[in-house]
Amino acid sequence: MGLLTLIVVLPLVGFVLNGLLGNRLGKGFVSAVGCGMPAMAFAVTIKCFLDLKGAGWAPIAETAYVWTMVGQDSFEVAFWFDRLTAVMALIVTGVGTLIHVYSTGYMHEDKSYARYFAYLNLFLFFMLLLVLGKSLLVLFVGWEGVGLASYLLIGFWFGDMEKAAAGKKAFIVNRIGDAGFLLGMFVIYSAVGTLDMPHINKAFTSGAAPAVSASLVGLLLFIGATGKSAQIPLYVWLPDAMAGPTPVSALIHAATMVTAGVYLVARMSGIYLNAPEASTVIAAVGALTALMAATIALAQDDIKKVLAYSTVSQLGFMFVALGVGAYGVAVFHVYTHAFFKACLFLGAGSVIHAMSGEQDIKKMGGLAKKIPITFFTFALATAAIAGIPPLSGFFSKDEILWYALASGRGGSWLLLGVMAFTALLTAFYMFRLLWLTFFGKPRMIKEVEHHIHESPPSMTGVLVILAVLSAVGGFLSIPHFLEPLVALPAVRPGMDAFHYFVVGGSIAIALAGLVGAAYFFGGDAARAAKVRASFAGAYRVLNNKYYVDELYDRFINRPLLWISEAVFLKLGDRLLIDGTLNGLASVAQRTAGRLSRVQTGSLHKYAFMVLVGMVASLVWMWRNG
Amino acid sequence: MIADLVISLVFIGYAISVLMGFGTILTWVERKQAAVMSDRIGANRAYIRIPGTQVKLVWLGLFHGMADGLKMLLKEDFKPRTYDWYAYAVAPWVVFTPVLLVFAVIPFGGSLTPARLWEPLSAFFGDKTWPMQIATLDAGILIVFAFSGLTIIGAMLAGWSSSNKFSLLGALRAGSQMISYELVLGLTVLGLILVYGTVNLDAMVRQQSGIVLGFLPAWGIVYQPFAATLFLAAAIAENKRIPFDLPEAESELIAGYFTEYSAMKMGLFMFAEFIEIAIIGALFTTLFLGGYNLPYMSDAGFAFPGGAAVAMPHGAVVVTQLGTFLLKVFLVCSFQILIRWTLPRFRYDQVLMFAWKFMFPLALANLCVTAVVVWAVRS
Amino acid sequence: MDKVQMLQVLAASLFALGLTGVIIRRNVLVMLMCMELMLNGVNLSLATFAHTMGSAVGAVLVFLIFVVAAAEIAIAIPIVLLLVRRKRTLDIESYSDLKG
Amino acid sequence: MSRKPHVRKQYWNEPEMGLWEKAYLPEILRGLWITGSVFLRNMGKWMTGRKGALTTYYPEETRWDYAQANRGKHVLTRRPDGTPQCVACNMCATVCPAKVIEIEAGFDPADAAHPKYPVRFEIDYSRCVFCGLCVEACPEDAIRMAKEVPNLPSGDRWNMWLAKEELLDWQPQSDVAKPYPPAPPRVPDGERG
Amino acid sequence: MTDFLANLDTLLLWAFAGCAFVSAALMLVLRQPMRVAIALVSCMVFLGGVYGLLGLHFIAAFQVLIYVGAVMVFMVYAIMLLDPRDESGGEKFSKLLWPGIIGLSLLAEALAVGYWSDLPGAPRGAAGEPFDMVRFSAAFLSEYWLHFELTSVLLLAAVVAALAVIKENRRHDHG
Repeated sequence: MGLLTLIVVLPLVGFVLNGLLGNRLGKGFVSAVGCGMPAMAFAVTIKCFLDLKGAGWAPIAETAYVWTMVGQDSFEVAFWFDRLTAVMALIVTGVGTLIHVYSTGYMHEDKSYARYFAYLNLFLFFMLLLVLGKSLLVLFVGWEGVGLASYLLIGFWFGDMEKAAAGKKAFIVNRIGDAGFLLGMFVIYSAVGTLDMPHINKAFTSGAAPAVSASLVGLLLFIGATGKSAQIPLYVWLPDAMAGPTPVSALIHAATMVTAGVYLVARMSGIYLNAPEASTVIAAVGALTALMAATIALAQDDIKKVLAYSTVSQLGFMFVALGVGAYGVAVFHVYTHAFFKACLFLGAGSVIHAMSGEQDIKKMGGLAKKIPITFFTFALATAAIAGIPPLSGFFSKDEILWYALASGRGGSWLLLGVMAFTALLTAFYMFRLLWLTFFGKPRMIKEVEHHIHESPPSMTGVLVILAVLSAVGGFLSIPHFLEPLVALPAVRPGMDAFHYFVVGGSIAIALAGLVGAAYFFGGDAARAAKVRASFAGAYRVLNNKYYVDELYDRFINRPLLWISEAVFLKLGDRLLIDGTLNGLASVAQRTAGRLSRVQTGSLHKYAFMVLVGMVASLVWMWRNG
Repeated sequence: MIADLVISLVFIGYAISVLMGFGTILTWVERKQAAVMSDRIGANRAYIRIPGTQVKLVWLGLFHGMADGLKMLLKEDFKPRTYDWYAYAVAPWVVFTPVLLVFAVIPFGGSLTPARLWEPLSAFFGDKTWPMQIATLDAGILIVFAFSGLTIIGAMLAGWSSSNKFSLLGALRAGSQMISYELVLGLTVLGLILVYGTVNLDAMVRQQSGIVLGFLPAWGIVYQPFAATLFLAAAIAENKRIPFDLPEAESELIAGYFTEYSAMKMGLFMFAEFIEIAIIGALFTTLFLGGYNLPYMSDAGFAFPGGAAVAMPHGAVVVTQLGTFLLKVFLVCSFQILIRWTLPRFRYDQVLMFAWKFMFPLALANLCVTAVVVWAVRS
Repeated sequence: MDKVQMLQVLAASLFALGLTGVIIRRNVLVMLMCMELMLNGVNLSLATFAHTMGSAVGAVLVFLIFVVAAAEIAIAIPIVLLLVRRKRTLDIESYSDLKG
Repeated sequence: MSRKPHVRKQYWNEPEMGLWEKAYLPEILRGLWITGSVFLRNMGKWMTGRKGALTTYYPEETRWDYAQANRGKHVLTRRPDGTPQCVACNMCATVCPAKVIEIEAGFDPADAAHPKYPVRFEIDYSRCVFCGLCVEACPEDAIRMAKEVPNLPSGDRWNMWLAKEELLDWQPQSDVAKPYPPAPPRVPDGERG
Repeated sequence: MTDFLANLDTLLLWAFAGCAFVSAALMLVLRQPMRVAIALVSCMVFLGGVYGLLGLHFIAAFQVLIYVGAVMVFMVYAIMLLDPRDESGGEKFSKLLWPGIIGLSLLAEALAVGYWSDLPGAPRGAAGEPFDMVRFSAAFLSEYWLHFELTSVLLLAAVVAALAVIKENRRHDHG
């Protein structure tokens, strides 16, 4: 068994052990296995990374076993480890391990402790399968698997109907995207004849595959990506997914799984390089999503909802980067985002922990002194996401803004404008969150206030690590590291001059957001209330998320229901099919009434008929055969 | 052709005498060992008087087995007034015969070249070499299971045809117990088959002749210690001995499915049980204890790890192998008797629970782990 | 008549005997056993062909039939037990409830 | 037909098995170790020519730890002239709860003091309960019980009838309680065998 | 002597075949179900012998293992539980005794006609080489795995069905 297989199998072992034996062997065992397996996987990943480096960055391929042969094509469970995979695998295992450790503190009182860790390990297994898979097929298995794990974990407290429904919603919305993904796979398989991703990329870049299919394939795969990475129009599941335990939100719905779409597009960059139309669509969808989610986030009061919409918005940023061909930059943002968003979510978890389960930021305030570690880490991560230099978010966001303007593959001033505005909004709502949560007067009930306490070291330690990473992570230039694999797009002529303008602009934007939030929400947030009062209509729209769920309900669900009720059921089923069948059945019944005399109910006679029939057919066969 | 026949007959004769000998001696060993274990003396009175003299050969009571046999032969054969005398009469044989047949596939020695034993024999036998096994079948271990399946039918027929409630209960118990444990037995052996990659018993034994890790004999028990334990337990349950003797539990069912049997018919049941002890010993030896192999010994003689070697003539090798096999079988039998006199009996529901909820999953787990390990090692 | 032909004839006659048994016996269990006999006849035929042709196809089919037979009996016997529970008889003639 | 759910009775001293016991094997091995070590120890004794059992080879070997008060055999006392002291009064036979004593009386006109004497005096040891009532009942002190073990196992139950001849082996020298008849004249130590 | 030995296999084959036939025929005439079961068991064991003589040892083993060790044990179990000895008063044969026998003879005739017209005899020319366990297993698991899987689905269905039947049973017990 090779090292790559080992990486994948370790969390699976954890899943099996925890799932089968966890409840019997106690929390110590569960924690040890649950955290040990990801940690070992992380260690092995580092070893693989060093091997990769030692081998002069030549990709490592490994076939675990041949799944099946269909005709000449063999479908293998094979793994592929190159620079892109290395980055993703390190994020997944590293952040994953940290979040596992955090969970030991966060979930300590839960009665389904073992089940939780089993699911978490299962998720990690599928995520690694997704990231390490060499062929689209393996990737797809991982893709579906993380969907399953996400469903299980969102609905982890399935006793609560709302949470169970959120799990279902995530699952079903993802299926829509998966349908696109599957179609894309079919098209690829029929066009290229293989599902091996290196092969596919080569086929598309060398032009061996028909060029017309590139955009189609790109779009179909992108539909899958919108589902998993929560882009318009399929982003609606992600905010609801916050029903799961907070570490899950951090791991799955911020750091790893939702970036799978980004990874997919980056991995299939060979296709998108030849599909300018698809790339344009991606950029447009990304920008729209980013803007829309950011505006919604302005008006949310649930701490996790704000973070969820911020995630959607950041994913939009990544897709803009993908759309303008800056794949390395998108992965860079995935990487920095993993740190600061995980830190934010875990910090939020710590806050919720401290607040005995309260999630409404209107009922918080003044927490900075009571939970200082959480506050500092949260503030650091907020600064990072807002893009304050020299924190990691600054670098990646700045790169995205730069390529949104300057990329030779679709950069424009319009795109830059939208993204810059979104960045401003990002800084604003993040600092709003920070202010409402940690500053000002305490607005919570007395008992809750009395109980506020700092989280155990297993949680704060993780927070500190993540905060440090989100502070310094930006100095590692992922785009240049990935340059040999996915080249950065050429810069439009005459744009070099604007580079420092963009850098300066993005710093200014971040600071503006900070200052604005401080201005509006400082003290008792009276100014904000005034603004809200004067824009009540807009606020309601934003607070209700543009009524997207309702729109979906009105324009998709109800018509569908009506069609299935009126057309398919009443007309098709009852009248046509049933009518025909009933007619036939009555004919048959009348005939059968006569034939049923043959049915004597005596098994002997039936057997005798068989005998007679056999003799007859044998005789006929001998005579005529 | 004729040489083959002669060799076969010799082997068959050897096998039957070994089995019968074990059957007879084990009846004595069982009592004697139980006595020694519990600080008693045990059977020691049966003797043979040399005719015409007063010299009595007691030999530690070794003749008790013979005395038992004689007693059973001479006793009156009571028959219940049953509704199916045919099933009643046939049942003991259905139990007894398959037990003997199982030995056909067990290799009890390496290979035999009569010409090398004694020069003049080559005139008749030529240079041919025979493996010391009655039937060299490629389905070896399957045959064993097939025949042990037959005995279930015998036990059930016996219990049913006795027209006795105790017998019927015993038969029902025997049926379900033996089927359950046969499954476990099969599963444990499957792991071994994975390790050896064959079902041929002779090939299995040959694979166990080497050395692993430099000093350990490459016996099955080294590779599959867990399966060995399960196998032994399941085999004892198959044989319906304590602690699994529910089908014939004296305190509940008198003698279970053979309550209504007397004289030699009953003796056949008992004899079958004792021979099956030997068969289990032989199987366990073959599968897990390296069969006729002594560590460091090959067809040429001994070769120790240090480099020292002792050459041996063919005859000595053959005798050593035969002796080794018999000794191992005897030790395993003795171990079974040790178990029988140590452990208390299960309750009936516990027996089946034990099979299905404890041993079956364990055997399955063992199989899975073995499969994974074998796959990992081979690939 | 060489041995292959003989075995084919035996297979056919086992099948025929089984079928006849199903027709003429009244006891449900005996009928079931006769069905097993029919399966055995088929098995013998397949195995003989496998032996003659030296191919594994026949043997594979025999194996599948083994499994099917085991499955069949595993369902049939509980059904018979249920039937007997209802009507307290094994006579198949009592179970002609499906008369049309 | 409704069946009551079977509820197993819970006892106050319900045994509780830990993980160790539930794993079966270790406990079984422990049991086997105990019995096996006893077996090996005893076997070792047998092999080295010692005795590896607590029981005795009964007829050939008797236990050494019979009680001092053990009385396992009847003896008939004799007069100084050697004739049995018994006068065949049948009192012992009458009192015997197991009815094991059979006496056939004879008449001897020559002995005026003791005209009755036992022609046959037999005890069936296969039934004797060694209660000692015969000794109590005897008016003549003719029957006593000796410190012996009735070492009489045999393949034939008639061998367990002891007749007068075998019972008359009373050795007055060894009977410290009642040295009767009077001790014979002292002989110097050296001449006693 | 050598001649005899060379033909020993064939002789045994004929003997086993004959015994199997006789056992099968006995199944039709024996009254007691348990004896029918014994006859069937002996028929199966003889068929096992036939397979063994044909060199198909593992089929022989499985014939005995599955048919006798599983199917017939189950059957004997059922006979034991159902206690059919109480219906000794019932008729042994159904009303279709004579039609059945006539049908049998017709079938036999049809088979005989077909057999003597064009049944292939022993392998002529390219005799199939005997295949062993390894070859069989390889074929089984590589070429016929789909059938194998389908059969296991069938087995699963059987298990479920048996469970359902038993559940039915229980429900009636309680009701």
